[in-house]
Amino acid sequence: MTEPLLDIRNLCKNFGALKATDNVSLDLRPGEIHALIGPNGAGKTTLIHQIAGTLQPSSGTIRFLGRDIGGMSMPGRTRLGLGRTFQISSLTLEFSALRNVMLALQARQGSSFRFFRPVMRDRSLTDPAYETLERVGLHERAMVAAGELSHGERRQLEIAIALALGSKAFLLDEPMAGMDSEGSQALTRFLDGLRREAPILLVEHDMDAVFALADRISVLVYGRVIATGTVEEIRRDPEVRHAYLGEDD
Amino acid sequence: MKKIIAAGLVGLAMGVSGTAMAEPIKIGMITTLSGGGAGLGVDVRDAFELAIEKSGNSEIEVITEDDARKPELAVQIADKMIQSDEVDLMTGIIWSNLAMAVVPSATAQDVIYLSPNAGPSALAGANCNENYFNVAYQNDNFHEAMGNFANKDYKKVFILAPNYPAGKDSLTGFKRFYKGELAGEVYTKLGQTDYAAEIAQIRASGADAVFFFLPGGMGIAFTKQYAQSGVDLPLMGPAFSFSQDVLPAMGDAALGIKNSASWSHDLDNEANKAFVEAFKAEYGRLPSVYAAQAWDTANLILAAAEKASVKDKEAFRAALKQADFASVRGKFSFNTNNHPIQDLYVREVVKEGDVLTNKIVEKTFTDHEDAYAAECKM
Amino acid sequence: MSTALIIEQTLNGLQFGVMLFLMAAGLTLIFGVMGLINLAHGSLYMVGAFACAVAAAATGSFWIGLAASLAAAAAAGALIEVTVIRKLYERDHLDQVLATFALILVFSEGTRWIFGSFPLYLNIPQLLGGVVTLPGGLPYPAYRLAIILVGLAVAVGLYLLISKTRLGMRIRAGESDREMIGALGVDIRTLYTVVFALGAALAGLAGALVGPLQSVQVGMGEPVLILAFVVIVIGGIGSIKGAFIGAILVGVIDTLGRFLLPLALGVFLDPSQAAGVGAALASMLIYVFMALVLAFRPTGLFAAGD
Amino acid sequence: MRQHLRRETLVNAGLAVLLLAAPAIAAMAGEPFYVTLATRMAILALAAVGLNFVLGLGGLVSFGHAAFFGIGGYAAGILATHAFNQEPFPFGLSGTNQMLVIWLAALIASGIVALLIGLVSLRTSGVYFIMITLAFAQMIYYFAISWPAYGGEDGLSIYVRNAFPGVNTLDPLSFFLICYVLLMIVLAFFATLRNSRFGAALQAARQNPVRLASVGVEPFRIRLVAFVISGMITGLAGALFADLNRFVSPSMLSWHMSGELIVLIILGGTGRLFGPVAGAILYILFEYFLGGITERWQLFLGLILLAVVLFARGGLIGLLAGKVRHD
Repeated sequence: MTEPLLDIRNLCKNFGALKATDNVSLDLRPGEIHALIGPNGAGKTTLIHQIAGTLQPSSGTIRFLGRDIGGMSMPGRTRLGLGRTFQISSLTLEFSALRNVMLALQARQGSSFRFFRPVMRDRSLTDPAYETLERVGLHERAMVAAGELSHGERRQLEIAIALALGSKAFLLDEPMAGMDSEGSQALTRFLDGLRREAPILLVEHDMDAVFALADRISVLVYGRVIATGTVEEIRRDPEVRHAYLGEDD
Repeated sequence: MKKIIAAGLVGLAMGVSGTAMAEPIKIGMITTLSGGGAGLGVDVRDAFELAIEKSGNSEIEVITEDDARKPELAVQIADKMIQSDEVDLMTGIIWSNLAMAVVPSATAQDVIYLSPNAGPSALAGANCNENYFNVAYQNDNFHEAMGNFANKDYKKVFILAPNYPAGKDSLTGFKRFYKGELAGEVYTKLGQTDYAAEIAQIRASGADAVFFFLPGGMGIAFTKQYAQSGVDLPLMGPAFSFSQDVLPAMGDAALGIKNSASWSHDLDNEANKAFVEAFKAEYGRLPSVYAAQAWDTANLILAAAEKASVKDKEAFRAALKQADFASVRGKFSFNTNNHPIQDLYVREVVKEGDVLTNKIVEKTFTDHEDAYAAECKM
Repeated sequence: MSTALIIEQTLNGLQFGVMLFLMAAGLTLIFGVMGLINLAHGSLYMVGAFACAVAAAATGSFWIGLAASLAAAAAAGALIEVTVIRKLYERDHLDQVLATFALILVFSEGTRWIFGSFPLYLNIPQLLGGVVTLPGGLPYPAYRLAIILVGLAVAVGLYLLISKTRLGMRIRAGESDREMIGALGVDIRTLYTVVFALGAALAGLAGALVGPLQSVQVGMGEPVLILAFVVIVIGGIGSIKGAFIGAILVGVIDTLGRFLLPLALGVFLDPSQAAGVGAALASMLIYVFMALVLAFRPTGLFAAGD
Repeated sequence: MRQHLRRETLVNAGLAVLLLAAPAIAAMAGEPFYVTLATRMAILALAAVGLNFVLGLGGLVSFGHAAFFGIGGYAAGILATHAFNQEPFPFGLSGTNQMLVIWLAALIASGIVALLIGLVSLRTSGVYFIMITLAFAQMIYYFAISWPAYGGEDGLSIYVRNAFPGVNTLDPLSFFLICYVLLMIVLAFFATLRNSRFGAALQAARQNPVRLASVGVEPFRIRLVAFVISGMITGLAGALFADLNRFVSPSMLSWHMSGELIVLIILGGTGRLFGPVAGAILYILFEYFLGGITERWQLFLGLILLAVVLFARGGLIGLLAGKVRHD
């Protein structure tokens, strides 16, 4: 068994008396898609926030690539190779799709303090950005402002940005949300190939996609992981069926 | 309409007597007509225009512009008046900081400037200029007069001014002549509106009198708050805080306060009586000390214009320097630095009928000169 | 330096703070409910002072003046809310700053047009003219004591209004969720006008109360406006409680700083210099305090959400 | 959409030519005052372009840019005064009347202050940022008023306008040209920076700071650098303004000045390259012509500003050239 890239141990986050994250431990191994599911309000997004660095955990450790990243800022974690997408699309809306991706590329190149050369004439940004858009199938919309893209297209753009960052692991927060079935199927196929590039921690409500993609599934209820296992194990787990799938048998 | 006809008649009369070398003179007046402190500028403009009108000299053209009390705007207007309107003389500025912005560059361009109010020390000493005539006072003068007066009755005075150059000059001027002990020396924030803390300090200081210089709204606020505070030490200050424009806003709180000035409306001379009369008739209010100074400035120009052509700068400056006009202040002459030598009075705020005004108590300086004249090499 | 003097100065600071609170409360209320940054709040303060002075001069009664000031400021507030402010709620702060900056120009020059450039007369009412002797033999002006009491009463009143009444419930709903109160069936437009007029009336009240102490003139609202902003930023924008605590802090720090700094410096410098330098430092003190607060708490002491 | 882009370029070129031609004609017609008026426009435009780096590109509403304007002005005034009086500074430094040295000093001084103010202010956002920048400017304003060494509230006169190699700066047109050329250089810099990687990051920080951080760039650092650049340019304008007026005073530091700079940008069109230029031309014309007609000009200025905010949000450039176009 290979060393996990992302290793979360005993993570807790309290909002006053509320335990939003209750002693969560989970990991992400190379080449896998690890899905995180749970009912609304189970604390999935809170957990993602802590991993990405927008929220400070109350206790516990987060290790990425063998390093403790608990005290690192969000930009620091991104630079280390932790790429995330947002539950609600978060783009620079006035910029074209292409420039959104270019922004990620320039960040990856670590060169935002260049004041003179026009970005649009910088082949080291435009070419790879266009290629990345091509990969997610958005190249025909490259020059359209992000604000004018459809909902599904924005999700695609989010993925393109995460790709452009050359991330070593992805945190995808509900990438299928609001997509039509055709869109989700296309994205499912795309993510299926993506896992070979970098493992994915996937938060998703679309169960068809989860069951089709996930190597492992963790179920989060009231801030606690009640089960972790393969698709089959989770399907069979009585506690999960009871608490989450709502089946009483 | 009536005004114009009257002026025309006077003009006709003057014309018949055939005095003036009727030659066009263009005067640029930059003064504060909007924003804070506009009341002072309005008085200066009104008195100046009235004096020109009464003289009947129809060859004089006055271009008046509002500086809104902004130095940059004053500079811009000065540039326009000099470069575009090509004025011969300039006047009107109320505030020292605006004078400092305009006067050095105007006089350097060989335009004669006559100050109807401000007299910063920076322009009275080493940086004096032959094109700069101060018809009002050097900034320290009124404070010096109060310092001199305080020696008579008081041994321990508490002194107070805003923390800016004119405030510091004020307390320096007071201390130059005051011989007694100081109960305290306090600088307040410029534009401060609440003086409870300072009044508490005065109460605790064991002073026997208070001298303060707080122009405009600051003085009104201080005087009202002082009157309500139950502290009953005598107040004194320069006339700026007790001139006719602010007294109505202070009300009875100002009664009995001693203040120093070069002029008062009850000063007993013919020119003054005519001035006060004319001003009241025209505008329906009592003139302030600023109005008096502006009136004198206009009359000084009129007098000089009869002796020399304004196009001959050398001769016109000489004519101005003689100060051969009937000043509402009685005696008036120029020192070597073109600043006034004049008597200074202490006045008291009194009520005449329903109107608050000032009454002369005594003359504290005769032929007073400013402290900087010796530094002026002119 | 006696203890009595320090107590008196603290009282002065308190009174100054309470006065600032009246300004800041309206400002922070308007921001909290409508998300609007209103630079013209100082103009409403001026309207209150002028209305009080004019009405008091006409009738001879300060109390009628006080009522007039509340009415005039609330009316002026409602008027600009309906004509201008209403269009700004959905705009960014930049547009709000600019539009209300423009309103200052209009109010100031308009007032000067009507009332002229000379300051108006307004004196304290006979009833409060004297000096009260506080426990410990400290003499203190009755009028200033009255201001402290009015300010505290307004603070309590606002607290009750917001926590106990129907209007207060709607205001709180508006603060937390603007769309929800529409869903509750409340007429938001009317609610906003009422809240704005209430804030304006508070500013007018402050102007009328301060008028007898200061000079009633054009431009009187600007220095106090900037102080009020300092107060609400320190307290946390949108929080009435923050405004109250911020106002008291600013009032006391400013007053004691003016008084103590020159004394402290007098140890090293000659008295005249110490007075000058001390005053210079004192005038910067509250801004330094604000910078310190924001450096450690970027959304103020009691942030109610930006 | 391309058309809009081209139309804006045309409008910009028109403004640039207008601002150059008007004073040239005035100078030939023997009306030096209009040259002075145009110089004022160029300098205020320059100051506002400085502000536009943070306001237009970075979306940071600084209500304290008068601080940098005043510091640049005082750098010029203090150096010139020392040169005039031949008083050396401590550490063997001396005053100077060379504009090039003065500009450098103004850039450095305002840059340092911008760095310090930025370090604290940029931790906050929204209204807090507006207010804390205002507070810092007020702090410097009160310091300048009460600091006696360089005139306090009375300000500081520069008796002779400072010198520029090979140019007679006392000639109004020559001085105008110096200011005009600087304005054009800075505008070119603005256009370049806007399209650069830094510009992209700065604009992203305005549109969506969380996104910028999530791709691994700290918005704080980007904003801080922009704030320093912005302060330096406004400081440079301050130095020129001091030379234009031959005078510096704390009123350059007052909050009205900060407000005016914002007004210039919005009047011209927020986020536009030539917005500040259009705004400065309009504002000075209002001030001059309205001021000539009525003492109540500020009332009408206020009404005009209200109309612009409520009904003509794109400002003058928006009116002439249509909506902003991004790529």
